[in-house]
Amino acid sequence: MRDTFIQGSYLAASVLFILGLRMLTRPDKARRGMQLAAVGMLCAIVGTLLNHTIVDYRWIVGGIVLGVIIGYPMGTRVPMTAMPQRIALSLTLSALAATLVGVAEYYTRMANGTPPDRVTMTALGFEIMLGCITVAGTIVAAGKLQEWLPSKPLTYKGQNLLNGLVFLFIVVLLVTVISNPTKQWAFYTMIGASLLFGVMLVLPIGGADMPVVVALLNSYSGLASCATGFAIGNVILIISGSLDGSSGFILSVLMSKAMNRSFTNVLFGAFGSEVKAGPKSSAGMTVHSIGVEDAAIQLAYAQLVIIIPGYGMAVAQAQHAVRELAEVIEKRGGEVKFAVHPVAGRMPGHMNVLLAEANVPYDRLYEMDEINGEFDRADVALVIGANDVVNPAARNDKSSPIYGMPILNADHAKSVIVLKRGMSAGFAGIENELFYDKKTSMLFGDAKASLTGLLAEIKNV
Amino acid sequence: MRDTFIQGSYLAASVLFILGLRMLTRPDKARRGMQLAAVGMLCAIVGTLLNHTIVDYRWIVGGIVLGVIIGYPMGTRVPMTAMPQRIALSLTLSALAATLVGVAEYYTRMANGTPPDRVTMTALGFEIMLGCITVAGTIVAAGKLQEWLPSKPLTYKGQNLLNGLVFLFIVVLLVTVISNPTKQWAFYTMIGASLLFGVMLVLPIGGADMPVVVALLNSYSGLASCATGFAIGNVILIISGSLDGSSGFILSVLMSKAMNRSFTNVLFGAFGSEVKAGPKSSAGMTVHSIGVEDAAIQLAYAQLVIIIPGYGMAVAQAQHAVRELAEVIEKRGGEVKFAVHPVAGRMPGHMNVLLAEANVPYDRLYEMDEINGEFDRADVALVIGANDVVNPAARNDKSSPIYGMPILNADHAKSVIVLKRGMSAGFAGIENELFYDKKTSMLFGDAKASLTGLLAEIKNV
Amino acid sequence: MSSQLLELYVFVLAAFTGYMVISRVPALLHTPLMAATNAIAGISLVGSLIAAGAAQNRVATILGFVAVVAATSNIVGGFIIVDRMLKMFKREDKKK
Amino acid sequence: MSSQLLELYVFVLAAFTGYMVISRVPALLHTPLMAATNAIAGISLVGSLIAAGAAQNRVATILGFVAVVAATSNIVGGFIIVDRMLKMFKREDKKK
Amino acid sequence: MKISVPTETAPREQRVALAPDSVARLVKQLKLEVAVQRGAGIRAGFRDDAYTSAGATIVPDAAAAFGGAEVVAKVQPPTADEISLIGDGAALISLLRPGHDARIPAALAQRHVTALALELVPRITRAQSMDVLSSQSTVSGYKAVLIGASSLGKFLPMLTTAAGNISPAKVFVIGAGVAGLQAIATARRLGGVVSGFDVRPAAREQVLSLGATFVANDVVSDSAQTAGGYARAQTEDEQARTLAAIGNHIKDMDLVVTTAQIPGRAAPTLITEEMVQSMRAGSVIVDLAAETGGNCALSKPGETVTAHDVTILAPVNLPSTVAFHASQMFGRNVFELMKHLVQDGALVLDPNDEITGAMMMTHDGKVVR
Amino acid sequence: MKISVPTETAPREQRVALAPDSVARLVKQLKLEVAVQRGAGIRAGFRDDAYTSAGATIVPDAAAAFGGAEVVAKVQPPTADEISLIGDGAALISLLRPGHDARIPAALAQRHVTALALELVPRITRAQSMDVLSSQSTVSGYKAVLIGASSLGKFLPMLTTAAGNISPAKVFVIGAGVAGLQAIATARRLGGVVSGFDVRPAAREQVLSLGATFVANDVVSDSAQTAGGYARAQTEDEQARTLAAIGNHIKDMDLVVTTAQIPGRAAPTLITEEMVQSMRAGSVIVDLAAETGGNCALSKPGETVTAHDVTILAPVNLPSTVAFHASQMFGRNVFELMKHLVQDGALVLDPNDEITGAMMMTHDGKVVR
Ligand SMILES: NC(=O)c1ccc[n+]([C@@H]2O[C@H](COP(=O)([O-])OP(=O)(O)OC[C@H]3O[C@@H](n4cnc5c(N)ncnc54)[C@H](OP(=O)(O)O)[C@@H]3O)[C@@H](O)[C@H]2O)c1
Ligand SMILES: NC(=O)c1ccc[n+]([C@@H]2O[C@H](COP(=O)([O-])OP(=O)(O)OC[C@H]3O[C@@H](n4cnc5c(N)ncnc54)[C@H](OP(=O)(O)O)[C@@H]3O)[C@@H](O)[C@H]2O)c1
Ligand SMILES: NC(=O)c1ccc[n+]([C@@H]2O[C@H](COP(=O)([O-])OP(=O)(O)OC[C@H]3O[C@@H](n4cnc5c(N)ncnc54)[C@H](O)[C@@H]3O)[C@@H](O)[C@H]2O)c1
Ligand SMILES: NC(=O)c1ccc[n+]([C@@H]2O[C@H](COP(=O)([O-])OP(=O)(O)OC[C@H]3O[C@@H](n4cnc5c(N)ncnc54)[C@H](O)[C@@H]3O)[C@@H](O)[C@H]2O)c1
Repeated sequence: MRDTFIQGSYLAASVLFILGLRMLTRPDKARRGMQLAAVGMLCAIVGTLLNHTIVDYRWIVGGIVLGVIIGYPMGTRVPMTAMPQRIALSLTLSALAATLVGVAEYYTRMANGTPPDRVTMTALGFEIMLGCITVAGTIVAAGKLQEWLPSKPLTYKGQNLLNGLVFLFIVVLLVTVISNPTKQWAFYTMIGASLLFGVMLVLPIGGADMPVVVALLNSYSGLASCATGFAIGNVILIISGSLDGSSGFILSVLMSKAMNRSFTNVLFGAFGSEVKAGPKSSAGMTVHSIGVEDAAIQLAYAQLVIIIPGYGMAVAQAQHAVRELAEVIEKRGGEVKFAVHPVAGRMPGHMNVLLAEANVPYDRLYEMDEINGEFDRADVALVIGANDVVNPAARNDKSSPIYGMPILNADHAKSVIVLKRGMSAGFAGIENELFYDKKTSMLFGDAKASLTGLLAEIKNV
Repeated sequence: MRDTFIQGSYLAASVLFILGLRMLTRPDKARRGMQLAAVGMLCAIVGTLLNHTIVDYRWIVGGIVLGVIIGYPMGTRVPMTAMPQRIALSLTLSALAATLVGVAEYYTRMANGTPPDRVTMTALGFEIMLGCITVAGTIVAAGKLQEWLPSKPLTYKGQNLLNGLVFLFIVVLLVTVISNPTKQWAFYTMIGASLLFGVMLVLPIGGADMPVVVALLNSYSGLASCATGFAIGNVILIISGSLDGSSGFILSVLMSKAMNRSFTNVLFGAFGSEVKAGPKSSAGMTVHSIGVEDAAIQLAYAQLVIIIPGYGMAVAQAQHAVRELAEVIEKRGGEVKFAVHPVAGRMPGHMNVLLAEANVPYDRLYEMDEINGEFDRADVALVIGANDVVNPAARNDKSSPIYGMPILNADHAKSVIVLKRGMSAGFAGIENELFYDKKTSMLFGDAKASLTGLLAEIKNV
Repeated sequence: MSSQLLELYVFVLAAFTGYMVISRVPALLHTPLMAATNAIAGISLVGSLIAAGAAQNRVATILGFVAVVAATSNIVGGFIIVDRMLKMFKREDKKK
Repeated sequence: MSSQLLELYVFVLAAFTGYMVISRVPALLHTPLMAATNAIAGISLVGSLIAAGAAQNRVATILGFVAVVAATSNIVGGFIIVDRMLKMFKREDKKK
Repeated sequence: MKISVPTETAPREQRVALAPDSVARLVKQLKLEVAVQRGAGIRAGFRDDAYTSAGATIVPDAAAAFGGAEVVAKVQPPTADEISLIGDGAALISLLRPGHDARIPAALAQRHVTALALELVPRITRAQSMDVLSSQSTVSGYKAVLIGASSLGKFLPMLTTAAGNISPAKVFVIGAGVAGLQAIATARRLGGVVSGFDVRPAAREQVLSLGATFVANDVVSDSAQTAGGYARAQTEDEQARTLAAIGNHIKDMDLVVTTAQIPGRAAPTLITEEMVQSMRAGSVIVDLAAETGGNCALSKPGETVTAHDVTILAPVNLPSTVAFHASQMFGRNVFELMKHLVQDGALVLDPNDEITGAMMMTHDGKVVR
Repeated sequence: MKISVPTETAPREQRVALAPDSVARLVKQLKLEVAVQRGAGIRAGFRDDAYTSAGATIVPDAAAAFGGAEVVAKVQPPTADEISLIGDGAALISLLRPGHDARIPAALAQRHVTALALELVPRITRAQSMDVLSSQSTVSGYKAVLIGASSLGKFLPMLTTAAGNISPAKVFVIGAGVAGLQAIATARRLGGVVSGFDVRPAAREQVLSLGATFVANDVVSDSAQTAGGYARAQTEDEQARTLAAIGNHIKDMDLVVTTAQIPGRAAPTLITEEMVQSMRAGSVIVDLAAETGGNCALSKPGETVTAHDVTILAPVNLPSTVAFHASQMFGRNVFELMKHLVQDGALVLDPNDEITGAMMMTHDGKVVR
């Protein structure tokens, strides 16, 4: 009966994890998904506590209480910006737990004089190896992200060779201990070697690629849990470990794609590669570039979008795509207004001809004076190939050639997305601070191509 | 060793089935997917043949040979139009196999004096029940599809009640035999009752809904295999049965959606519902209506699409959507031409104004004389709100008011998709045979809405 | 852990997999897909083979034999049909 | 059938499921998703609980205890963080 | 068989009855001989050599062009002098203004000419390609907007410029037949905010189908359309409601194009003097119905009137000002008609034919219509 | 402080220096008094009552309009008579044709008038809103296409009709400055197939950005553009290549609009008589550079010439024909200039100011430019 209950709770936990993960991939359901996963976790814990091998609850209660005391502030206090390193450290903890369980199991078996059989030993071996790599790797990753360690890639000659040798050594130890589980020296040496390897693995990777690495280590940690499951014959560990392992892997691939980095480069080529700085930066400021997917989500959920067309829209002949985008946003319930600056483009009425050609109704077009008050209310100011007409220098910088020209207050919007091919200046030939603003995201590429991408994405959001 | 091999082959089979099914959902990979699934099947068979409980291969070889002899012509000879009934019959066979295995297992255990334990008996019970329902149900379905049985829904008063009673009876028998597996009468009575229930289940459903029913029975048959797996402790049966069970179920839901039928209606409400005829038919001819998904696939894979805009495009103000569609098709590698009939629309040059407004380049527009020779080469003639200008009556029917007017040869294309709101006539007020042509599919709805749907779909193909 | 329970896990996970694999199919592929899952349902051949070959008793053997015939013909015919259906898209495949 | 083999099936199927579940995620959700899978990785608590509570020997118990602390703090902190991140979309959810 | 094309002599008529492309079709497809009077096409942009390379022969003068051909194709009705040049028993294809001047058919009948009036092509689908009213109305509708926009002191499109925002002009097209629809399309192209009005119910959807708005939905009635697709004259009550609707809407308009006609009657007066007075200074009205009396009370055919600071244009024979394309379409209509008339190389003039019969004004020495 | 607006007296000038909307801004935002001569706006479509409701006072005659105001705003340069009416020491804002007729600045200086020439607004971003050349060129570009299309015997757009297929007209715009780009946009709107040409490299992308094609990419050179954004005169070799490119392309064109100008010099001759001869009969050329000598060798300012069957229009003062909007933009430019000149309610005429200084022709009794 008790066993049935345990298994039932495990089954429930597995199902909840799967459903939760699935929902977590949809912006509108992600929170529900997280809650399902949390409930699943609770099921799994309650089920485990009923396990008949557990006879003494004191340490458990103590551990859980202490864990909550440590974990709660970790969750609530960490500033949002420190999220990646927080996730890395969190991963350290779970990998540590898996490793320790493995060590405890091995130690107990050896102490009891019942060395594990080969299959179990294989599981234990992998568990320890993956766990240790993750522990060490995530600590280094967190250090780099927090800039305790230099976030630059640390490389030296012969690095790949050395790494290879250490890995080979670990494999030899693993084979040794599997073929003869009583060889304790091999087991414990492997722990050390794996820790070392974890450090060596992550050190050469640049800070910018860390999120991908963390996702990948996540996958390793999942596999370690999985191995624990095989070792102690626990199915929920196998399932969630396996889920974690595969989803973590896919996620790291997706992330590297989204960051425009080759996955294998991150893994291997990164050994020795340079961290690329963000696209050109001016006077120490950096721009925040964004992918179509993220931009699409921002637009999809915005209540008011103000579109600011400029000469770039004309060059890209993107007027039709702009109208389509506006239609799609409106169909989703958002409001779209077009802010037409008096000198946008290269001839009087340039934007008008194009927008009329694309059949944007006249009543959607707003003059500067009409619309400038509305930017504060706008969730997104979508700047399409405009530059000078949204340059705050016209307001602030007396020395600027455009000083005194009234501009569209794009910078008053809650967020700004700029579609441009690169960081070139506009007609006036001057830098635009707006592009370096914290709330501005640059979607680089020909405006028409970017819009086509946005259109495709927004339908999937 | 042998066991490892068997398990390896089963594992391989499971993986191949999953991958195969996944590929089968993508038009461009479907065939590969089918091949993978077939290889998976081979793996599973080879693995099974190595099973140490198999001691006598004579019957097996004989059975397989006979099976191939029967199956091969069934596969090659059946005309494409008889496909649904063929699938139904095929299903009968696999459900029959599952049922017979269950009976054999039960019989053997009883004969050996080792009645199955409760868990096994539960599995056996479900296997037999589901198997028998499927066998009987698929036979009736095939009969209806082939019109050996009346394809109309067969209904009578109190039908639901009677069905419920029979089902209750089966449940009682199932519980009986599970609680005491030696009650052979209950077991064999259940076979009869389940067969009866299968017949009663399908008889009241109309021929048009049969494909949904067959997909659902497919799911039952999968579950029966699954139960077999539980009964004889065979994991490949569990996995593929379960895959089949869930995918069959989802598929039947999707199919009923695609056919615009409520799924529960097909299952329950259909008891007593009438078969709906196709949308209005003229003089005994029926039109073939199509969904956006299918239309999107046809367009996505077409090499040459000729678009024929008519007054309906103007009414729907769908010109922009038309251009977008053309662009998407071209981006996928297809060729798109616009055939503009001299009197399309309601004023000279009506189509020109609209297409120019939508920025369709002039060199994509073809006059009637230029394009009429090309229809033979076109994979799809996409008629958007045009009617009179593609009416073959102008060629054939001397009594028609439009007799003698040259028309666009849409009917020469390999297939024709017509976007229209309903079956209303055009300006000339006359019926159009083209719409009843075998190769014509009607995509009903406002042209703009249909095109928007097509655009969304075609991106997912 | 009991293998029957593990089998239950296998069942649940496979069901999930089946569900997620199918969730998005263009209507054009409904029929081929149905035919293919149907052919896969021919997996009942596995049980049939065991029943036919275990040489337990005459009845079981005969039932097993019939089952083998039925399941085999389903598999063979089934895959051939799917293939025929899918061949119809082949011309179009190449174009892409 | 051996339960270790069945466990292997469970592993493979779960891996498939994980793969298919994730295959399409908007980049915006990458970080929350990573955090969430990470919190789920806290499942190693299950092993830790058993190690800590089985009272086998001092070493195992202490290791287990540490593992419980580590895993618990990961789970608790992890879910809280995911929740904080996802709350940021909440305002926008409502609008839809 | 020979068809000839004389030079048009009517004042300000720049068109020609056949353009070189139609000549080529007549020569190649119907195997006809084509004679073109020297310089007949030059004012429409067709030089003589274009005709010769299309297969025509150039004849030196009107006498040669009118005489000696089985068929004479003209744009404007022939003068008495010209009629006297036409060969006895020949056929004449031309606009003939039926009901306008009875002397012309009489003179034609006297010479045993079979005269086919192009105005009378029946409005059936099959005859659409012979319908010069349609083709020339297309030209008028287009050109009306161009001259209206040229006379207007405003931009049609909206412009946002450093020198302020130009709001788009409001264009109102009354009568949404062939010319009206083309006017709507052209004004929309130029960026105006366009509304349309007509009494026929089908016109409403057609106006909307060009992206314009329709005014006064409640005035249209099903019965307004006759079997031929034309409008009938309105009852007094209808007329009152129509005027009220137009009067209400027109105040705010910058450019008004009127095209309302009723076949065989004077065009309805739809814009009264009070309406003109209610309009803004600088507004423009283009009255395309001027030739049949005008839709605006103040319009004078062929003249530009300025009243109450509103400019009223009443152009006549607009198609002639787009002579190249107008001639090309006119010629194509004539060719299609010839294709209908010539059977196995011979001219068949059958008074019982649905199309030929409807067009025939004189035949066998008698005035038949 | 008072600004006054006299009625324009130049022949065919229909504009007015301030439209009511700018008057209202001057009154409300700058707290100025505005005096408008009776009937000054009527030819542009602004009635006197529109001015009074905008806050202006109506003065009966030119004497009252020119005298007694600190600032006089005009469109065309004043005549000697008018200059004599301007109050001593007042400011004049007007087009003044610098370098054209030295007597005008002399007369102005004599009366101690500070004359600001609107032609001289510097081409800097800040002064864009005061730039009447830009705003009036916008009008010219638009109108040029309208009159060109009206004179053409062809449709601009493509039409597929029962009377055959009308192929779209080919429009070629030479000089892609403000007027040229507007011409391109307008011709594209009307459905023409448009190509453009200019010697400045930036113009290429601008032409493409309007959906037109660019002719002869190889002729443009980076050095063709001066610092001010204007073109410089070409070298002989450049000139030859330009002519070859244009000559090659123009043969096939139906409507050509030329706008090429070089500040302070005669407009370059870009269309020679041979080129005109090579064009099809019925083609039309609109030469917007006529006032500075013309881009076409055959054009005569203000006249319509027909040569080699090609019609050559050389309109002068086109903006005046779109008087309503041209005045509105002109007035808005004047208002923006006044905003620049009036500081704390007082007129500041600083010869060292980047904008004011650049525009000043007379100041303190001296001709400064
Ligand atoms: N309206 C007039 O009458 C007139 C006349 C003359 C001058 N101007 C001047 O022109 C300027 C107009 O301002 P604006 O904001 O419209 O334009 P802008 O300041 O010239 O900026 C245009 C921007 O568009 C981007 N772009 C170009 N091609 C693109 C493409 N295919 N896809 C995406 N982006 C593209 C360029 O950046 P990347 O190269 O990095 O993509 C550039 O920064 C003002 O300075 C105004 O004074 C106006
Ligand atoms: N071009 C000219 O100059 C001119 C002038 C006068 C008359 N005509 C005549 O007009 C006809 C033109 O032929 P055509 O093929 O263009 O048009 P048509 O024969 O009039 O057919 C138009 C079709 O469009 C469909 N439709 C209407 N609104 C729609 C919408 N919102 N979405 C989708 N479909 C819609 C209608 O069917 P549903 O209602 O079922 O949707 C109708 O059957 C010819 O008979 C011609 O002789 C032409
Ligand atoms: N099927 C064919 O062959 C064919 C060919 C050409 C035209 N047509 C159709 O014939 C119809 C009329 O064509 P048309 O342009 O030669 O007509 P038209 O020139 O005689 O009249 C122009 C328009 O004025 C409208 N009108 C009349 N009295 C009015 C009033 N009091 N107020 C407002 N509007 C008024 C008419 O309804 C018509 O639309 C149209 O529907 C056209 O589509 C059919
Ligand atoms: N930033 C501003 O304030 C501002 C304001 C208005 C105009 N502009 C810019 O100034 C430039 C010129 O404007 P404009 O329209 O007043 O110029 P313009 O009227 O002096 O000349 C018209 C055009 O003719 C071209 N041209 C000269 N010689 C030519 C030749 N031989 N062949 C072909 N083309 C020739 C010029 O390049 C110019 O584009 C444009 O780039 C315009 O965008 C800037």
